[in-house]
Amino acid sequence: MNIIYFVVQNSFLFIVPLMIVALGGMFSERSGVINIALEGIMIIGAFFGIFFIRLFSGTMPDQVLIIVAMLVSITMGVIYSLFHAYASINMKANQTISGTALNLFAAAFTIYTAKVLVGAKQIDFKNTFRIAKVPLLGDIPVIGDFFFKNTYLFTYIGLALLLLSSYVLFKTRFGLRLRACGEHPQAADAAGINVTRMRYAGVMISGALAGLGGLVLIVPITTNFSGDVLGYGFLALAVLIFGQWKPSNIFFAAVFFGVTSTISNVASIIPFLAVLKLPSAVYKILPYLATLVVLTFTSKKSAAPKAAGEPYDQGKR
Amino acid sequence: APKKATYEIAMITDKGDIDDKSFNQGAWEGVKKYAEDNKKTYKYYKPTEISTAAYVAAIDLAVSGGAKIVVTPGFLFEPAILVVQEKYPNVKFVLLDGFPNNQIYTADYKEKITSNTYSIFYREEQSGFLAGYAAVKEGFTSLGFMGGMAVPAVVRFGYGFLQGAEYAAIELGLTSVNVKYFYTGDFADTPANQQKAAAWYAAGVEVIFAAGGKVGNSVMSAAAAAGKKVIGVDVDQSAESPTVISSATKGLGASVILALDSFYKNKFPGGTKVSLGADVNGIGLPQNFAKFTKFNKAAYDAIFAKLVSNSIDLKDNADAATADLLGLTKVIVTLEN
Amino acid sequence: MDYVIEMLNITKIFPGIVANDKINFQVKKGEIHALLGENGAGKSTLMSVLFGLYHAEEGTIKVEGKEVKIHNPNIAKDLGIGMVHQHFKLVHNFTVLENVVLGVEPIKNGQLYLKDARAKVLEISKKYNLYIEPDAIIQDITVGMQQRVEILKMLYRENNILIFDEPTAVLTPQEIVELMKIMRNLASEGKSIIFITHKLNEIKAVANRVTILRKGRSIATVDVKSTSVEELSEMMVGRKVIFNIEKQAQNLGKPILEVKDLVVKSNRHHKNAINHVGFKVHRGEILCVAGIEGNGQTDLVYALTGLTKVESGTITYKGKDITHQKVRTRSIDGISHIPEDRHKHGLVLDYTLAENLILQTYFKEEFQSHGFLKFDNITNHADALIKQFDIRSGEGAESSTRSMSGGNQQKTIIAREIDKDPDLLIAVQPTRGLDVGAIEYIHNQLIKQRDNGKAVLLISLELNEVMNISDRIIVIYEGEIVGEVDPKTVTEQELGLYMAGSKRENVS
Amino acid sequence: MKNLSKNKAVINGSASVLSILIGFGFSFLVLLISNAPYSFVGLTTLLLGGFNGGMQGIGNVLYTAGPIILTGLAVGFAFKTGLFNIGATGQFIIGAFTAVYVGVRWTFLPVEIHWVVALLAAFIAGGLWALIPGILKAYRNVNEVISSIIMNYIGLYLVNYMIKITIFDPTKNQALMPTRAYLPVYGLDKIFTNSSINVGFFIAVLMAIIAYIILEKTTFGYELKACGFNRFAAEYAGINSKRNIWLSMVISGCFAGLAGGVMYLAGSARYFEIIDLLLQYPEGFTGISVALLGLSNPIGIIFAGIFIGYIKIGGFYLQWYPIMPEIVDLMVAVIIYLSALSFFFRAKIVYVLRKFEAKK
Ligand SMILES: Nc1ncnc2c1ncn2[C@@H]1O[C@H](COP(=O)(O)OP(=O)(O)OP(=O)(O)O)[C@@H](O)[C@H]1O
Ligand SMILES: Nc1ncnc2c1ncn2[C@@H]1O[C@H](COP(=O)(O)OP(=O)(O)OP(=O)(O)O)[C@@H](O)[C@H]1O
Ligand SMILES: [Mg+2]
Ligand SMILES: [Mg+2]
Repeated sequence: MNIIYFVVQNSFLFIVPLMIVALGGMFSERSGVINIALEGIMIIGAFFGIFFIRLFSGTMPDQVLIIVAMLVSITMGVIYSLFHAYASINMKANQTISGTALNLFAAAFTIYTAKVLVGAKQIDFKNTFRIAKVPLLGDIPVIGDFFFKNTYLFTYIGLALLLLSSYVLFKTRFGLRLRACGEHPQAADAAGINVTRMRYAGVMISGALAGLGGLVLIVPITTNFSGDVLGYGFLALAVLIFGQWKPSNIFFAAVFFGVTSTISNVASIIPFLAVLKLPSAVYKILPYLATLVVLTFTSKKSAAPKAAGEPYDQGKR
Repeated sequence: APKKATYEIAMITDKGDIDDKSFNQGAWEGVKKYAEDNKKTYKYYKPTEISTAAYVAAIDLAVSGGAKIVVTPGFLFEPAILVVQEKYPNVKFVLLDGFPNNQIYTADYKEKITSNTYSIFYREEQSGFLAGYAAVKEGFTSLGFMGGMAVPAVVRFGYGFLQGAEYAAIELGLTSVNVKYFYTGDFADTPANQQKAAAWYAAGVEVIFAAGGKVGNSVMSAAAAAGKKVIGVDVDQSAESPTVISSATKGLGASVILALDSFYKNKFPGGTKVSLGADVNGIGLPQNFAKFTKFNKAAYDAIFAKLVSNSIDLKDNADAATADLLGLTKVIVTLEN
Repeated sequence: MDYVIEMLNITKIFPGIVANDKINFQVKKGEIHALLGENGAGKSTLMSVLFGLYHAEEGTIKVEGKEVKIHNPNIAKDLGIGMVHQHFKLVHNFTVLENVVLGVEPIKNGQLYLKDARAKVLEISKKYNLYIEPDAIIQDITVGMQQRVEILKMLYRENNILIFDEPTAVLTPQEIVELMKIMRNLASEGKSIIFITHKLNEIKAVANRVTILRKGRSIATVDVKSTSVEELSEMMVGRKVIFNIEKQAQNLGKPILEVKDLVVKSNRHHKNAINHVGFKVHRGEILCVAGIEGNGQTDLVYALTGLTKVESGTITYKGKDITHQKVRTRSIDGISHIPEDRHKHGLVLDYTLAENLILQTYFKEEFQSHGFLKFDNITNHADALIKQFDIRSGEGAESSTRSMSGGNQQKTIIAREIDKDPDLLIAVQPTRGLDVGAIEYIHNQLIKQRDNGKAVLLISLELNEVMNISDRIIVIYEGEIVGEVDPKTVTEQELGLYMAGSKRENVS
Repeated sequence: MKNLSKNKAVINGSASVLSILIGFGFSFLVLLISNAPYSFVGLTTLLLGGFNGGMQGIGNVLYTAGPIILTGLAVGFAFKTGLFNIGATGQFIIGAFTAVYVGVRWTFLPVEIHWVVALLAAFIAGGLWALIPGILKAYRNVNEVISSIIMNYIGLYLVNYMIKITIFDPTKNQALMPTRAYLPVYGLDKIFTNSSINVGFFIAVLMAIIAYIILEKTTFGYELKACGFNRFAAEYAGINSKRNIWLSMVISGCFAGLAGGVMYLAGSARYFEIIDLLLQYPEGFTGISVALLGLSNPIGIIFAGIFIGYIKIGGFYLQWYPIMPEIVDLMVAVIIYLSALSFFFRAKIVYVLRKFEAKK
C-alpha cells in the first residue's frame, strides 16, 4: 500500500505541470493560435519565479512566498506570450516559426541573464514549499495518504485550474466565443466578436499557465534551475493533442503519462517489477510507446480546432 | 575601444559549464581564487562541441588570447593535450583526471607527456571510502549510491564508498549493510532522478551518496521531502541543502591552485603525473561533523590516518568491471540499471 | 423619400482591383431590394462594407438619414443591420442555438444562460415558419436548415435591415418558395431586405427594386415590375444572353457507364449513403442526377471516380468492371471529373495556373520524361488552354491560382477536364455561383461534349440547369433513385416533389 | 527580366537579410546594456563571424554547417510537403548510432568504402525511424508532431541502451570511436588548416541540390508538394497521398539520419555519449531554425546553414573578450522571430520596390 501511495504522490510531480501547461496550450489553440512556444514560456516562468524565490526566501512565510512566486511566473509568462500573440495575431506570422523562435530565445535569454545577474547560469534556491501533511485532510484514511500527504500547493491549484478551465471553456460566454474563434473566426467576427481580442486572451492564458507550469515543474525536483525545462513543454503539447483539446481528456492524458513515467522511474522498489530486472531503457521507453499505441487507435477522428494555426484574415473567405 | 585583452591563465570547459557542480566548477574555482589572490588575468573558454578537434581549437583560441598556462578538466581532454603540448611548447598545461594519450585502445595506442604538461589524478576511491565509512559508522545500514555517468572518477567514488561501508561494517561487527547502486546516465536534475531517489528513500534507504554533478540537486530535493540524508561530492555541498551531512571532496581547486602557484614560482612540475590522495590532503571530508551524531572528528582522523599511511588497500575502476565484483562480504550491493 | 440605407460614393480597393467604384446604393424602408451583377462585380464587397467587415476608402453611409461610421460588425449590429453571408458563417461543431446566440449570449451569474434564448428562438422559428432543431450540431444538418439558422440569427438580433447574399444558390425549389414567403413576410412587417442573387426569376418574383452592378460600378437602379428579365441581364453583362440553349437532336449511342446495385457506406451516419442504386449513361447524352444536397450525390460521384470505397455492387465502364479501380486508372481510361468543391478537390491553390492545368496529366509523356517535368511543354499547354477557354488572370500561366476569381478558377478546372478529351465527363455543380455569362459558356461546353458522342453525367441542384441541358433526369433521394423523368415533359414543381421525397416511382 | 517587385528570390532574400541585420542590431543593443565597453568590438567580431579565425575559422564554419544543413533539409523538405517533422532529433540520433555502429563493428569492409557504407546506413536508419510517424500519419491520422516528439524520446533511450550492449567503452562511458570510418578530408585540411572540415559539408550541399531537383523538377516533387498543399486535390488527381506522406517523412528522416552520420563520423573525434537528455542533440532543433531561415527552400537552407555556422563560430571567437558567447543564441532567436514576421517585411519590400520602379 505504501508503494501505491508513493507512486500516486510522486506522479503528481509529472501530472500537475503537464496538465497545467497542456491546459494553457488548449486555450491558445482553442482560440486559433498554435502555441509551440510552451517550452520557452515555461522556461521564462520558471526563471523569474525561481529568481524571485531566491531573492525573497525567508522574508515571508513559505506558502505565501510560493504564491507570490507563482504570480511572478504567471505575469512573466503572460508578458512573454505577448510576443507570440503579436507575431501570430497582428503580424499574421507563421505560428510555428514564431513559437520556435520564442523557445530558442527563452533558453538563451535565461542563461545570458543569469550569467549577467548571478554570474552562473544556475540559480540556486531553497525549496521550502513541500507540505508534509495537510492539516485534518491528511488524516483521512487512504484518501489522505493519496492526496494530502507529501504534496505541494501546486497540486490543488492545478486541480482547481482543471475545473476552472472546463467551466470557463464550456459554461461561460468567454469560452463560447473563444471556441468560435478557434473553429471559425469569420463566423465569430460576423457575430460581432473581436477575434483579435479573443485570440490575445487565448494566447495570454496559455502564457499564464505555461509560465506557472514552468515553476511548478522545477520547484519539487531540484534545488537549482539551469535554464531548461527538460522538454516538458513539448511533452505538454503531446498531452494536449493526446487529450484532444478537452480539459477532461487532458487530465487523463497527463495522468496516464505521469503514472507510467513514475512507475518507470521507481520500478526498482515495486516488488513485482523489481524481480523482472528489465533494463531501465524498457521503463524509460514504455510511457512513450504506450502513448503512441493509444494514439494509433484513437486518432482517426481529430478534434483539433479547425482554424488553429491560420492567421485570421478578415478579407479571406 | 578595448583591444583584444590577454588572459594568462586559461581554462577550457569540457562539456559542462563552470557551474556544473562538478569538475569544471571545482577547477574554475581554483583558477579564479589563485588569479584573484595573485592579480593574474584569467578566463575560461567554451569549445564549440565535445570533440578533440574542438578542444584543440579552444586551446588555440586561448593561446591566441595570451594564455601562458591552460587548465583542462577531465579525461576527455587527453587526446587534445597530446596534440597541443607539442604544438605549444611554451605554454603549460594542467590536465586534471587524465594523462595525454590518443584514447585509441588498440595497436595504435599512443601516450606521451612532455615537460610542459602536468597530469593530476585524484584518488576518488579514498574520498568515497571515507564517505561510506562515515555513513555506516553513523549507524546507517541502508545506503544508496547514485552516480552520474559511469566515468572513471565517478566509478572510483562509488567503489570507494562500498569499500568504506564494508570496512565500517566489519569494525562494527554488522552482518550486513545494504547499498543500492545506480548510475543515472546523466549529470542533470531531472524528475526521473528525483523520483528514483525518492523511491529509494521510500524503500528505506537512509542516506544517498550523490556523485553526479546536478544529480545531487535532485537527490537533495527528494531527501528534503523524505526527511532523509545526502552525502555530496567533489566540493563541500553542505550549503546547498540542510540534508547534506557531509561531502566526499577531492581537492580540485586546491590542486589547481598549487599547480598555478608552482608555475608562477618557476617550479612547474611538467612531465609528471600525480595521484592525489589522503597523503597529500588531495581528498577528504569537510572538517565540520556537526550533522553527525555518532561519527565524529576523532573517528575521522583515525581512519584518515590509515589512508595516509596506505594501510588500507582499495580497489578502483581498474580492478573490477562492476560493483558486485569487488568481493565484498558485509555489503550487499543491489545494482540497478 | 426616406431611405433606411444610403451608401453614397462608396469606393473599395483591393490590391490590383477597384471592387467598388463610387457606388451609390439606396434602400427604402420595407422594400426588397435586389442587387445584381456578374461574378466579381462587387456585390459581396459592397455588403461587407455596409456590414463593417471591410472599410471603404471613400464614401459615406447613412442609416435612417444619419451619417454613420461602421467600423465593425458590432456597430452594424447596433444599427439593426443583419447579414446572411454567401458562405455561411456558422461554427460547424456548435449547436444551432449556440450559433444563434453567438455574440449576444445571455448570461446569468457569469454563466451562459440559454433557457430564455431557446424559448425566444423557438418562438421566432414558429412565427416565421423557420423549422430548426435547436440542439442539433451544425455539421449534421442540411444546408437548408443552416440557411434557416442564419436567418434566425438575424431575426433573433431584432435587425430591421436584412442582407441576404445569394441565399438561394443552395436551396431546393420548395425551399426557395418558402424563403420568398418569409422575405415577403418580413418586408410587410417593415423590415428592409437586400437580396443578392444571380437568378433573375427570383428577382422578378420578390424584389421591388433592383440595383445592377458591373465591374465595380453601379449601372442602374430600376423598378422590377417595369423591367424584363432580358433587360436585366443585358444591363448586367453588357450584352444579350441567350437563355434557352439550342440543342441539336440527340444522337444516342451505346451505354458507356453501367451502375448496378451500388451500395456505398456513409461516413456520417449509419445508413447507406448510396443504397442499391443502378442506372446507365449512354454516349451522346447528358444524364442529370437531380437531388437536394445531402442525398448521396457526393458519395455517388466519389464512388464513380474512385475517391471512396464501394461496399457492394458493380460499376462497369466501357464494358470493363472498374468497381475497385484506382482514381488514376479511371482517369486514364477517359473519365473526367469536375468536382463539387473547387477549393477542396479541384485545385491546388498554391500551385500556378499552369501547374493546375496538368494536375490530371503531369505523368504523361507530354509533360515528363524519366520523372523530370518538361516545363516548356507545360507552359505552352497552359497558354493554349488559357486562350481557348478565356481564363482571365493577372499573370497568365504563372498566376497563383489562389488569387484568381471564383469564376476563372472554375474555368480552369473545366478547361483541364475537357482538354483531357474524356469519354465520360462527370460534372458536379459546374456553374455554382457563376454569373449568367459564365454559365452560358460552360453549358455550351457540356453540350459540345454530348454532340461529339461523349457522355456527360451532370449533378446539379440548379433546376434551371437541369431542365435546360439534360437529355434525361434521374432523381436521387436519401441515397436511392426515386424517379426518372424527361426534362421536356416534367414541370419544375413535379421535379421538386421528387427531390423532396414526396413523390416516388419505381425505377428499374 | 521580370520586375524586381515580382521576383520572389529577391524579395525573400532581402526579407531574410533585413531580419539578419536587425538581429545584429539587437545583439549590439544587448551588448550595450550588459557590456558597454566591449559592445563595438563585440559587434565587429560577430559580423566577422568565421573570418575571425582565418582559414581555420572558415573551415570550421563549413564543418559546423554540414550537419545542420542536413537537419534543416529534413525539416524543410517535410515542410514543403505539408508535414512538420519535429522528429529530426530522433532520426539524427538513430542515424548517428547506426553510423558509429557500422564504423566500429563492420571492420570486414574494405577501409576505402567503410565510411560510405556507414553513412549509407545512417541515411537508411534515419529514414526508417521517420517511417513510423509517416505510416501512422498516413494510415491512422496520428498527428506527426506528437508522434515525432515521442519517437525522439524513444530513439534517445533506445540508442543509449543499444550503445551499452553493442559498442560501449565502459572506461569512458561513451561509444567507441568509429576511427576506421572517419570521413575523408581530401586535402581540405591543407586549405583550411587546423579546422575540422571534411567532405560532410559537400555531402550536405549535394543533398540540398538533390532535394531541390526532386521538389522543383520532377513529377515526384510535383506529387509531394500537391499532397502537402492540398491532400484532397492530390487524391482527386489520383495521387497516392498516403504513400506520399510516408515517403516524404522517410526522405526527411534520411536527411536527418545522414546528418547524424556526418556529425559522428567526422574526424574531429566527437564523443558519442550516453546521456538521457534530448538537449544533448541540439542539431535537430537547429534544423527547424535553419529550415525556417531558408524558407524551406533547399538552396536557401544551404545559405541558412552556412549563416548559422558562421555566427556560431563568430560567437566562439567572442571569447577573446569578456563577452558571453550565448549572445549568439539570443541573436539567432531574434532573427528567427523576425523571419516569422517576414510576411510583413516582404509586403514592405514589395511596396518600396514598386515605388522605386514607378519612379523609373
Ligand atoms: N479580400 C479580397 N482581396 C482581394 N480582392 C478581393 C477581395 N474580396 C473581393 N475581392 C475582389 O473584389 C471584386 C469584387 O468581389 P465580390 O466578392 O464583391 O464580387 P461579387 O459581386 O460578390 O461576386 P460573386 O457573384 O461571385 O459573389 C472581385 O474581383 C474580387 O476578386
Ligand atoms: N486571400 C485572398 N487574397 C487575395 N484575393 C483573394 C483572396 N481570397 C479571395 N480573393 C479574391 O476573391 C475573388 C474570388 O471571389 P469571387 O467572388 O470571384 O468568387 P465566387 O464566385 O464568389 O466563388 P464562390 O462561388 O466560391 O463563392 C478572387 O478574385 C480573389 O482575388
Ligand atoms: Mg459574392
Ligand atoms: Mg459567388
